Amino acid sequence: MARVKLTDVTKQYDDVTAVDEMNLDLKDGEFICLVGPSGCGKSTTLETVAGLTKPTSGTITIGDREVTNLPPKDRGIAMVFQNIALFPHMDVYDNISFGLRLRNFPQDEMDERVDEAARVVRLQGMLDRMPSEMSGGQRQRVAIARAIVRDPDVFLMDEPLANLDAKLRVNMRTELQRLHKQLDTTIIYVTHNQAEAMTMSDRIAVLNKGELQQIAPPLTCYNQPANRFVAGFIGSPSMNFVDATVGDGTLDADGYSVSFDTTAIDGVAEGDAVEFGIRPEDLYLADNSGEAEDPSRTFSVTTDVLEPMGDEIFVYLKPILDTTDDGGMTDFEERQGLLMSVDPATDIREEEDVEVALDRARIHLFDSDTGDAISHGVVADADIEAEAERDGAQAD
Amino acid sequence: MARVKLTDVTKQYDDVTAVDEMNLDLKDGEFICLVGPSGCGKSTTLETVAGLTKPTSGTITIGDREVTNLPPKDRGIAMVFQNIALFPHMDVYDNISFGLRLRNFPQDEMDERVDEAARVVRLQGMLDRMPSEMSGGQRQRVAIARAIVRDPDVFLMDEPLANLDAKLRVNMRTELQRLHKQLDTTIIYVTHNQAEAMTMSDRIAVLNKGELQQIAPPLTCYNQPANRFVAGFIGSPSMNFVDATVGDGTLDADGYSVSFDTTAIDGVAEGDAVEFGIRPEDLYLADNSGEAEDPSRTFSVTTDVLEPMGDEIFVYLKPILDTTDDGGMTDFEERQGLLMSVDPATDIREEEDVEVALDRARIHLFDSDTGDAISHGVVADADIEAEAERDGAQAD
Amino acid sequence: MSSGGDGILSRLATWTENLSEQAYAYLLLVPGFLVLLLFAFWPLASAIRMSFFADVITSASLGEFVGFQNYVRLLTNTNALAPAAFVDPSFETPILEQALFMTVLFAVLSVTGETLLGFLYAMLMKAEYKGRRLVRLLIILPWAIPIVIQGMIFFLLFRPGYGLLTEPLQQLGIFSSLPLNTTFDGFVIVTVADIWKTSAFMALLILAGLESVNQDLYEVADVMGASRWQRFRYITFPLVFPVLMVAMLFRTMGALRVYGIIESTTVGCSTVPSMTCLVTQMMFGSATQYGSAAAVSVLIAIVVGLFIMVYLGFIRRSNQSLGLA
Amino acid sequence: MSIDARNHEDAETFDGTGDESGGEPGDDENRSPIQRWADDWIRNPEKAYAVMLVFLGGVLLTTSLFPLYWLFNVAMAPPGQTDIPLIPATIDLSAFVQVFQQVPFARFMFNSLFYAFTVTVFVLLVASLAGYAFGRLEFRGKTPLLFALLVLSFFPPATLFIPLFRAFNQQVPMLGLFTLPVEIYGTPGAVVAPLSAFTMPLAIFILTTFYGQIPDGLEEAARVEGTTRLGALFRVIMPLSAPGVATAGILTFITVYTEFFFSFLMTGNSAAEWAPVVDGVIAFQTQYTVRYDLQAAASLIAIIPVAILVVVAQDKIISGLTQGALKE
Amino acid sequence: AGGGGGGGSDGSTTGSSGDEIGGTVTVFSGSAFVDSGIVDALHEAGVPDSVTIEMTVPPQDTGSKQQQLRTAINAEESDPDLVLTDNGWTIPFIVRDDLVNLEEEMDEEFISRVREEGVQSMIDTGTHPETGDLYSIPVFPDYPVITYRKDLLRNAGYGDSDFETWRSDPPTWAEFSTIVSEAMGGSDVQYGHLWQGNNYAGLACCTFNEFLTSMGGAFFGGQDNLFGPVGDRPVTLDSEESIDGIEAAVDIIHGTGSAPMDISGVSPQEVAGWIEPDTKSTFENGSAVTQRNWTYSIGGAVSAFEGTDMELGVMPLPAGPNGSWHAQGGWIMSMNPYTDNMASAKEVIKAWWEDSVLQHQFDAANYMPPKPELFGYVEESDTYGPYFEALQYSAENLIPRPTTSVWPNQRTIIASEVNSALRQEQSPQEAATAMQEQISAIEEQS
Ligand SMILES: Nc1ncnc2c1ncn2[C@@H]1O[C@H](COP(=O)(O)OP(=O)(O)OP(=O)(O)O)[C@@H](O)[C@H]1O
Ligand SMILES: Nc1ncnc2c1ncn2[C@@H]1O[C@H](COP(=O)(O)OP(=O)(O)OP(=O)(O)O)[C@@H](O)[C@H]1O
Ligand SMILES: [Mg+2]
Ligand SMILES: [Mg+2]
Repeated sequence: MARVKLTDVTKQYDDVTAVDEMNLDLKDGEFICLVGPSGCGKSTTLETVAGLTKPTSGTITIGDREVTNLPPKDRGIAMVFQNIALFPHMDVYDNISFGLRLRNFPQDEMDERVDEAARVVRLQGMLDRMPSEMSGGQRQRVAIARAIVRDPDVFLMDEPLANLDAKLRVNMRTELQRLHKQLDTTIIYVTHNQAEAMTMSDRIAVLNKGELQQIAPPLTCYNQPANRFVAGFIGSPSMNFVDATVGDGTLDADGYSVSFDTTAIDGVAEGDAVEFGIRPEDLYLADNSGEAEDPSRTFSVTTDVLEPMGDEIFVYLKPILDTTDDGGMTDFEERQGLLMSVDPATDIREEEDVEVALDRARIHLFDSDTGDAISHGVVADADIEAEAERDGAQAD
Repeated sequence: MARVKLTDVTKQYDDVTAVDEMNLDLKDGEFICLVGPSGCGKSTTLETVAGLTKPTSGTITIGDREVTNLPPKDRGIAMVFQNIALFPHMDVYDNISFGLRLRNFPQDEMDERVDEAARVVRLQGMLDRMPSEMSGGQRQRVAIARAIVRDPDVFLMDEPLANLDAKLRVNMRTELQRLHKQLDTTIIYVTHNQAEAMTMSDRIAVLNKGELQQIAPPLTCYNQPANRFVAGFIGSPSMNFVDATVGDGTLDADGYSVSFDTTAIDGVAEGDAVEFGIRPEDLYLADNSGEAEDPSRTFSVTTDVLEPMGDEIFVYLKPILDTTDDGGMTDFEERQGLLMSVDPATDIREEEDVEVALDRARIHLFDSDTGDAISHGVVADADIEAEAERDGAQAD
Repeated sequence: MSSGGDGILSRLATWTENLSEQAYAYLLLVPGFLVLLLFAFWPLASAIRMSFFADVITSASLGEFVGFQNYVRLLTNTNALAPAAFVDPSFETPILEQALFMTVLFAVLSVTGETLLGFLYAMLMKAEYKGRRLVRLLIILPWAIPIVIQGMIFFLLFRPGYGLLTEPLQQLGIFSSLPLNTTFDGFVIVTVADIWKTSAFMALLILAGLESVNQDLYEVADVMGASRWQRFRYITFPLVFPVLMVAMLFRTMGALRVYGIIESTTVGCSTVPSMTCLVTQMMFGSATQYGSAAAVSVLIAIVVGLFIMVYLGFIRRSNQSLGLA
Repeated sequence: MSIDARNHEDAETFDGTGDESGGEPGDDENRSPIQRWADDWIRNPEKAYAVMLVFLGGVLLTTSLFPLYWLFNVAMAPPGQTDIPLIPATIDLSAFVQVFQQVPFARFMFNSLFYAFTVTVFVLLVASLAGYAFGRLEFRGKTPLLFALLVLSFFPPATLFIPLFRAFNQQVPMLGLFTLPVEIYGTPGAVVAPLSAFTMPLAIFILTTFYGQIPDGLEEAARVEGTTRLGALFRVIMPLSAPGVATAGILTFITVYTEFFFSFLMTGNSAAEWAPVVDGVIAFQTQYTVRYDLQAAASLIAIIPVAILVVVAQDKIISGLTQGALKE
Repeated sequence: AGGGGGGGSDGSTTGSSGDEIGGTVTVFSGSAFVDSGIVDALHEAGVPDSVTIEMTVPPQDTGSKQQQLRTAINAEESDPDLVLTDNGWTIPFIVRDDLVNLEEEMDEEFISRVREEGVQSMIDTGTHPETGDLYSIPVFPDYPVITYRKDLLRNAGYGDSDFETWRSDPPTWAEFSTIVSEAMGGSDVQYGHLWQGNNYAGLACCTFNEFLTSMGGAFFGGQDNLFGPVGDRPVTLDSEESIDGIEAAVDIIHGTGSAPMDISGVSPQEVAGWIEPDTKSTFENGSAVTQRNWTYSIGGAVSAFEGTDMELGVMPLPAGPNGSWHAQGGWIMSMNPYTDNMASAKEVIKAWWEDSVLQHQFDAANYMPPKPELFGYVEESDTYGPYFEALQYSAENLIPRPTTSVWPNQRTIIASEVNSALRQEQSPQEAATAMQEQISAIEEQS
């Protein structure tokens, strides 16, 4: 339970800047998730907090102490490592109790704590196994138990649930949240799992190339991403991005345009090149467009692949202008196709022409150059009638 | 590109049966996902196929050859390991090209293939790094590249995408699928990620405690799970399970009952103890119950926690009979609460009384003792009027 | 222990924890290098100094300062008192009777033999089968035999008349009837004796290297289709390489300083004069030649140093880190 | 799962006790064992390989063990017999008893064991610190220091003897600065100190190599769990380098135990004066006679402690220690 | 030393304790002296009981002993107080003042007694070659003799009268080799004549020197120059006679007939690899007709032949044109100059020269007394009595060891060249030339 503060932390390897001028200020007892693409510096950030690597510059404060130069053992942290790092020469019990033994806990308290930790990670009855005799998930659970058995001020967890199956993951998630509440510990948690980041954290810190992109509560990141990168990174499947130009009260993409009130938004002017983003769930088939908060007019596209997920179906819509098809060598996304999610009960087939609308209230506008967000949601143009007319004309 | 067949494969460690009488028959070029809880024997199954471990009993056939006793190198397989296991003394290029060098590929073809593999896993420009200089996700991608660079008959992949962020994961997924189509290779793929299992595989094999539970196409597993275990395992968040008794044309749970036509289903009789399952997305707020295929009557519950995920909100409904609350020591699930997913736009708050209905067509019935599925979906009782009447009475 | 003591200890611990990596490294090196400084570096320096002073064969003291004269006489083979030629520039002395060449040849042969045999032994010690523990033990035992006894064994095997192997080998035309007195035969005997004894050293080190290779890597290689040889070539060898280099390095240094086995087999320094033979004879013989003895030591060090350079070159080239390259 | 496990199954089959799990029973009975083996090996090249290894090993072992056997033979021969037969005429173990009757051989052994043990413990400790610094830390002057270590071993130990002897015995000031306490000479200290210095470079190099190979992740985990850097060395790195530590230990122990030069010259000749075991062995030589039988018996007795050590240390050299520890 | 096994510890007290009788006197002796009762004999002969005498066992391999002593003295170590050294390598210690000049330290009367009573050649090896001062007291002399199998010679037609004659009038090398070969012919013994021809110190000082001298050759022009002066004496290894010496040694093995005497090859090739223990045990187990070895080998053979058909005879070494010559063996006693207990050590030296001690020494260890007047005691002994005459002849025809400070260097050259001639790797002429060249170089450099 301690405040954690990173001030201008930079970590440079020979030719790579793993962490770049990072500023983070975590409140006491906050649960923060670090997310970002592979190699963006998440693990390195944790390592600087843990004291395993010294930042090239910058300072780190835990509680009231500046710890930049303190050794890990004096920082009051526990850590789950991405590479698990079990002690191969110790059995599970010894691995879990290692930190306690270092602190000369009495045997019975040690037993008690280890049992409790083993229960949390569901490893009861495996305490005398060696790491080499366990499955990948079991090993990872030992690593978690090793961290939670102690009573640190700060937990650092690097992908702790990566090898666990969905169900156990959900369970562990709940257990970790409960622990967090119960112990009131500050937790920095690296995950690649959106659901974890969304549900567990008080705030999400999104990193890219060593730089902090946004730090905000999960829904803020989801609904008001600070820039195109965050928008694309948060949410699975990812937001659709479309290059567009601001017209006269319209947003003109290749093949379709959306009308909106240019004047209601600061920082866009006619002729600007912008990028707009729309999440798959904010695209609607014409039939359901009523569900949208502010449906745009529909336009027609052809379905490509369907991916039924059980609780929804992902529909890949062919790019409006499918100029090239070089055998899948470029992404769907790069080709400006759209991904839509629909209810599994929907009657839809591949290679079918459909009419779709998008929810104008959920359109995100980004600056084409900087990628910074300009606006989240646009409002319909004042001249609604005109649009309705045009809509009607189009529909015919 | 080869058929893979496991016949009665059992692998016993001293005191653990890691794989128990496993029978699998994979068609040429099939993409199969192995899923199951941590420690259920997935990796062990892969290892027996790879030849890294000899099954205690049973035979394995790849193509037309029985390979049970063949060494790995003669089996024509490539594998991505759960523990990644890069060669620490080789740089990325050498790690990836290792298998090619073993086969004395000419340098230029080797370069070409390595470049292509590096492109697929987005590691261009990192070919001369050493494993110790890479992030967790980067290492994993090297491991994948190392497997795909060769041209094996069978791919074995153990959690290949575990350390990747969501976006890269989706990209890699697409790339792997493309590779699969292009090379027409048989792939056995272990994953804990539901989305991967659902979207990539031709069939999913669900394992539990070393035993095969079901092997079927993804949607079959999702919609017609063979037993309670599969039902609970596939789908995230997990299906809700409720203990119930079969009444006279009703399914009586604690606090509410659903009417259905007992006679339409074989194997249930009045008075039977059954368990019924319903997925979160098949629960509806009274307002939206029209969206359900066959909505049941509504009943009132209180909301507990809300988990906004961005594209949906998970609503935890308090158990109808919340008899105990021992401080979160038992799961939500165990306490027979219900989880419902609703649209993010829904206006709902914690600790609110709501009316919900469930989709009768999506109810799964399981034998309480064996857990075997009895029926998927029930139909309304013949005496619809009577029900409607009763409904009306209740609604008042 | 009083709490005050604990306080000091913990303060000390904190102090060391906060040292920079550099300072911490130096701190760790202090105990070792202190011992080495007193009992190795200092006597070494004294000995080197000795090499620049004249021999006084009738006294334990040093003569006047003569610069490199001792070296010159050794390298030009003009020190009549030297028990054998260090090197004979005129090459009238047979190669095996010139200490330098004899020793180098010995080192090359014995280290090669020991490495090959050591690798085989190491494999044998590593593979799992019943009785492996016994085999490990048996392989190591020759190394545990005091050199005096080792010499005795080989002396008894090759002694004239009675030696078990003297006659058969003579009849095969390989050895003379007095192998211990013949330079070539004696050289072979000493080499074989050394290989016999010291292969265990190699084997032990290589085994330790083998054992610390992450076994998972072999699974990967197996699946990749590596044959046994390829597994060895691409995984075992490179991963054991650093250890192998350490082992070979030290064995080469040992072999280039060979002495005990020559005397203890009774082959003797006059039959097979190694470089260290010269040092010992000059230093401990009745006619003490401290200056020349020290000069030979320095020459030995130079020869060894040249060999080590070759090793370091290898290590550097193969991109393996020993910390040195 | 591991390579070893597979070999193990194979090896058991050679001992005739293994199960024939891979084979098809039934038709095995009516074929000759050789056919069965051949068949088995073709299907299972691992086995053929293992057999070859065992065979080769057998040949090697025989040649390498022959001298030991012969030593035993010598010990059985009557005193003064020069002609040692290949197979002893009689089993006569009296030499093994006489060894203890003629000289205080046990004390000689104790002396050497004491040296070996003290030096080994000291060297492992001190070399571990240095090995850790060299193997895992980056610092300026690393290469020169390592090289200085190597240079020490370039010189024949005899070179160092005279100065050391004077320092111990004549109070010649060390480094020109201070003299050693006179009490040291003639005590084990006069042997232990120089031998520690001579065995240390090898130990440092071995440990440097092994410590350097332990993945950082494990040390990091230990430090986060609350060890100091030094604590991580002793609790994680050393145990994980068990093969290396045990090897360095055995090598040091044996080197010191059989060391002749220094322990011989730095001590008196009698067992009570801390003379090493080698003194005990050569005590059976007089000017014109050698009791080969007693020397052989003494040598065989003298290697027993080493044998025990090897047996004990073997368990430390456990296979595949880092297995399952890390995702790399 | 005063403090027991310690070192030169008590520097300040050394002087005073050196003058007082008491403490411990350590004697670097040999296993034969340990537990031999000699300590009691010394006490009985006058060493005060306050002095503890300790006999220690140095490594008996001559080389190592020399090396250990050299180290101890170089290090100015106070232990041992007294050392027994081989008379063959003591002079280098003497000339370097590494031993106490007893002439200066001990009373004149004792020194002159030693000079009078002692075996002259032993006295010589303990005397400084230039000043003539006595540094070492003889402990026991050793003489080489030929032991032979009377039983075999009888079969070959020789009889007691021959045996009688040979005791004081040995046969020539030619005759001797004939006798041996005849005896061999009539029996199934494996070997004829055994001697020590290995490449070792003993070949240079002794066995080869015996051939050389009896054939009229010499290392340095003659017996007078054996102890120096180094550099100022002729090297005569390539003289005609010296080559004859090598040829004689070669012929007795190979019978090439190159030597002026007609010596047939009756020694096995193996002798070029053998030293004392080898020939001793071979002779004792009945595999050879004759053997050249030291005094102690008589005792060995006597007990080995006991209860067998074998009958032992002893004669001096065969003669060449220059007569029959025997290399001087034996040990002498000296004092460590760094001793811290000199007074007591002197008492030990004096007592050791007493008849009772020397007799005890002979009884307990078969070591000859170094006083000719005590030879009678030997003559009366059961073991040695019958062979006394031959021993006496040997003692009267001794060549001293050619010990100088450079002898250790020279002896390795001689041993190695002669040995290679014995193995016929080079001709006697070549060996002689090589020796001449290298020995001269050493002489010049010194
Ligand atoms: N070498 C071994 N000795 C003993 N038990 C083992 C060994 N290896 C695996 N097991 C056990 O066998 C069971 C199956 O392990 P396996 O690795 O196949 O699980 P998995 O399905 O891959 O799990 P995960 O998803 O956690 O990787 C586990 O309970 C594991 O503990
Ligand atoms: N020891 C090192 N030497 C050089 N570069 C390094 C080293 N360690 C990490 N890097 C680089 O620093 C960057 C950040 O690495 P880091 O491990 O923090 O990434 P990450 O965000 O944890 O990624 P992942 O999600 O893949 O684990 C990566 O590009 C990596 O290649
Ligand atoms: Mg990471
Ligand atoms: Mg697994």
